[in-house]
Amino acid sequence: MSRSARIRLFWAAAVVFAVVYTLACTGLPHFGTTVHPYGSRAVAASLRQRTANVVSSINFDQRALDTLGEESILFASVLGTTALLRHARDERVGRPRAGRVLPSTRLLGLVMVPLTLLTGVYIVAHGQLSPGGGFQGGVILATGLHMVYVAADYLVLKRIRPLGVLDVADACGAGAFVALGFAGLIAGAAFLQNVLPLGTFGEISSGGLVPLLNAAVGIEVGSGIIVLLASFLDQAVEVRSETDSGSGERT
Amino acid sequence: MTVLPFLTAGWIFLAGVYGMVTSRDIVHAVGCLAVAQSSTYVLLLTVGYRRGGIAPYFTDTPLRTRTVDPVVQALALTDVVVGATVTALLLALAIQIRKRHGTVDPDALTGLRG
Amino acid sequence: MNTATAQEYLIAVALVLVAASATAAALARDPVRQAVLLAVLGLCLTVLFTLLQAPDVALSQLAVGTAVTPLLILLTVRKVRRATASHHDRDKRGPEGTDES
Amino acid sequence: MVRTADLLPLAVAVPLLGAVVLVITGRRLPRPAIDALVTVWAALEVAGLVLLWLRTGDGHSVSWLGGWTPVHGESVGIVLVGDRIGIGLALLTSALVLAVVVYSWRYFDEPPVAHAGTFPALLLLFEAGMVGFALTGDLFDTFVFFELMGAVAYALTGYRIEDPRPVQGALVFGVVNSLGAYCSLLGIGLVYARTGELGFAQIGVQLTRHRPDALLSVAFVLIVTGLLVKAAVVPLHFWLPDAHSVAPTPVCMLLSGVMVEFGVYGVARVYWVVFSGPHGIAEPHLRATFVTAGVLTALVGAVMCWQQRHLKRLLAFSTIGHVGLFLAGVALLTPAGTAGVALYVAAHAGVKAALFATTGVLLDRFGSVDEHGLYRRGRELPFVGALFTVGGLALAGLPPFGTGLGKAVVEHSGQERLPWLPAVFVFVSALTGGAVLRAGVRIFAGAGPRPRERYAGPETTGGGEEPEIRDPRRRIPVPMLAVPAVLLAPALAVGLLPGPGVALAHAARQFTDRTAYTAAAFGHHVGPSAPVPDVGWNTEGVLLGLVSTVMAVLFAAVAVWGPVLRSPLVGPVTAVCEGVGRRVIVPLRRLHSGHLGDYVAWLAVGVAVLLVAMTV
Repeated sequence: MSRSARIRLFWAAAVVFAVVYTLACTGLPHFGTTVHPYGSRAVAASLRQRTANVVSSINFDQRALDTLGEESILFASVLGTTALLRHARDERVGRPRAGRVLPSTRLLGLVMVPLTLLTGVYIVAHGQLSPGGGFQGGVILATGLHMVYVAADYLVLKRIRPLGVLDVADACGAGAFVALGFAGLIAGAAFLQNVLPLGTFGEISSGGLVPLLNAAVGIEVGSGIIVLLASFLDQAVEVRSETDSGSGERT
Repeated sequence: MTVLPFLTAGWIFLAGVYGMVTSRDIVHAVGCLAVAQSSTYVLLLTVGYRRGGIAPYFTDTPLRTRTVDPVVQALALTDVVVGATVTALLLALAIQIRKRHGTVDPDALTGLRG
Repeated sequence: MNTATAQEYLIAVALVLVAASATAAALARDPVRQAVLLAVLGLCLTVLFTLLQAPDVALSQLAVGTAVTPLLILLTVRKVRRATASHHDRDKRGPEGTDES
Repeated sequence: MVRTADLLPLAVAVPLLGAVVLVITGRRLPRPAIDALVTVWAALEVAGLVLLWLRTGDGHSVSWLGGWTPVHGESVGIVLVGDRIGIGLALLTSALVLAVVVYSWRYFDEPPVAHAGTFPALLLLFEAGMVGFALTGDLFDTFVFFELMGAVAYALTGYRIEDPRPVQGALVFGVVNSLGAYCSLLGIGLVYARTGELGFAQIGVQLTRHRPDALLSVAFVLIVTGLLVKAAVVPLHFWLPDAHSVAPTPVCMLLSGVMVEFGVYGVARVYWVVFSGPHGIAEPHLRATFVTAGVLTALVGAVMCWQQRHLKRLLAFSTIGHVGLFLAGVALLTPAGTAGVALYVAAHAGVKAALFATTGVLLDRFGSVDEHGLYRRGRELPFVGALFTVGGLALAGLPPFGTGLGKAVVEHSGQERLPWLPAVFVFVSALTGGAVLRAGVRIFAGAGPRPRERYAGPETTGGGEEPEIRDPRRRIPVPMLAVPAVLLAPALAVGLLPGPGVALAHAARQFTDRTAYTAAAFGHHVGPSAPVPDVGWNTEGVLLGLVSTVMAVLFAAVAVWGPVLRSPLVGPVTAVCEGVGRRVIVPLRRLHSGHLGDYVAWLAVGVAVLLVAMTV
């Protein structure tokens, strides 16, 4: 199909979609409606479970299976991406050169890296109380580590990034989620049931299973995203096919 | 204002699809997929908005305060994660396509036809 | 004008910003420009989600939409763009060459 | 002793845990140990699902995750609901995964994968996604498992990164499927806005309180879009041949055998439980639209299948043809139609997987899946040839194979309302079976003259493939021959033994009973309302099965020996064929351009057409 035919086809479809979708939207409850039956029930359930962050309560307690699926997608994607970006038979690995970094950047990095890592841990640990949780904290942890790349260089990043361990940590995080799900079955309740003591409302230990699942997700996401970024960095900086003649320095 | 948020979601979706239809670079097409996906966040969260509601956290708010719908937020959170990981997977494939085909232009990828 | 109405006006502004940045990101032809615009879209979405009282999602969007996804795209582009000069000989022994026969 | 309800989440959790274990131990264990581990794990999953199937019987198994059992008919949790169709599909999936695991014992021996556990771990994650999709009773959870099986499938499809075509097919697959999934999510958002619920049963109850309007239809269309993309319904089907023809053979067995069928299952489940109630989607409207879509898909799939010389692409198009038949059968909206499709799907999974498995042997042996290039070369593999031929006959619906029985039941159920439907079924199964037989006769018997290259348009040949196993001198591993043989046996058993038919007839009645599902989700029990459909061989079914088989043989014979035939009839017939080819088939083949933008545009068109068809 020619480019213009394709675009004409799209416009025809888009016009139909726009008209019918607009028609449908007029049938929706108004923006800002006060009727949210499921939402109201979820808030009540969250308070019963002594979890101050209702979103965490939904993600890790009420609809924990969604999160289990989501973490499995993350696990599968990390696994798939590392498999897809593995070194093929006809590729060789170049050695990246150490780059020069301004002293001020280095200093900023030295301050920022531990700060970001601490923030990440804090956000994971307080997921049941305040905005944030395993996923957000995990991403911040992973991004914080990569500030080393900015502050120092790729070789330093490689040294402080034990990929073999992180691979396993990623799997362990995913496994821990499933294993914590089994806790309910072992206690004679349902899969993923929040059977641990719920603690005091508003405390860091409140919410029963929620902080533990949060930690599992934090470990999985943190190590998973590092592994993910590592495969991309590896491709962008190091791997060359036999015919490529590019150099591996930083730009 | 009553339907504007929902229509915005539809607009973003169509914009993303348009970008994919006209794309000349598969990396760009994957980026457009991410645009199309952001329409789902917008729809979910605007659907769950409650006039005058606050964020669903009770750390230091009275327990009877009216909140917005937390369920859609949990769904959107899942959606964000799914979107990011799928994007990573597709970008990995794009890298391999460039390596094996020497191009990322969909017009030049003619290995599978008929 | 009470606070709820003011809030809704702010949301409307954020929605327009999101729609505009999404359109720009979809229309940007160059992947590097697109990565930057995706980061902008991520920021606009973060603002919108904060206004919609969804700080959890806003935080995720900030981490993923403005940092991780654009970074991945940039790394991919860097890999894809490299050594454009040397790929012509690869093309010739690619599968397309054998398939057309 | 495990409670029956707990078997439902276990069916999802067990493969997930298996994937984790494989990733953790994969670096240290030798290859045979990994193969043994994954086989045991897959067998464990089959055992669990068999137990669930037996214990559930004709009722429903219900498990509210996290113990959020409804109080006063309301819950905040996710429910897993197992009925015969859902559990049966999960069981079929797990059995096929076990077969695939055994088949790939020696697969990917050579590529220097640092991590031998990755491929089997991905297989188990794929299994978890499909089983979860089959059992979930929650709309958003459906999306999550849909994405899980999608994400794993993209990675598995592009697994052979040394070969250029898999990575391209995987990307197209990933982009189109993800876009479809986001359509579904938009639809879920609309439904949530209207009803404020996410469970199938809860939404269904809430929707009866609203008048049917544009919103209902649009939400329905958007939700099913993702599922129809997965089911490869025309014009959302373009990704399928590109992905299924290039994926590693064991993955193809799963993709064509069960994953595509999950799309049809999803559409049927969502319709029956969520949208079929009073004030729901109008039955005649839905029937007309989806039977048309199914028939169109079936015809396009069959015609394109016949045109292929790339064997895996041929099989992929035959999957499209059959999925079209499945969709048409389900869209009859009768218990009998559903029962027939269930039988058909079960048998088709075995047959199609066996055909892909034998094609894998050819790829292993000769590094090619090109019908023309392999001409006469398969004569040294008579056993493989026999399996391939039996597979082709079964695909054509030869009694007493289960494919024939399923086809007969659907034809019988549909012909009252749509008298022309059996003709479509016979034509599609004959053409797809005929294409397989044609290839089989040429490759394994060396019959007819050497095929000539007559077609000048765009084509994927299938020569020069990267062999998936890199030592062509060694003997064919026993599992690669045993698995296809074993896979054909249940396809025969489904048709021959009365047991599966009776079970699936009950299953279909239960599946199409919205009240029973809703009641079961809330912990009540309602007796069945409709009579059990009659599924069994009758004279008419046997005759139609024989007709399609004979037609398949004729098609194959004409294609193979036609060119050397000397008869006054040949000239005009060839002229007619070429005329049709120029006007219809060449343009149709050109549409399958492998171009991502084209496919996305077609997706938009498909959605637009469905929107118009369902709202006007």
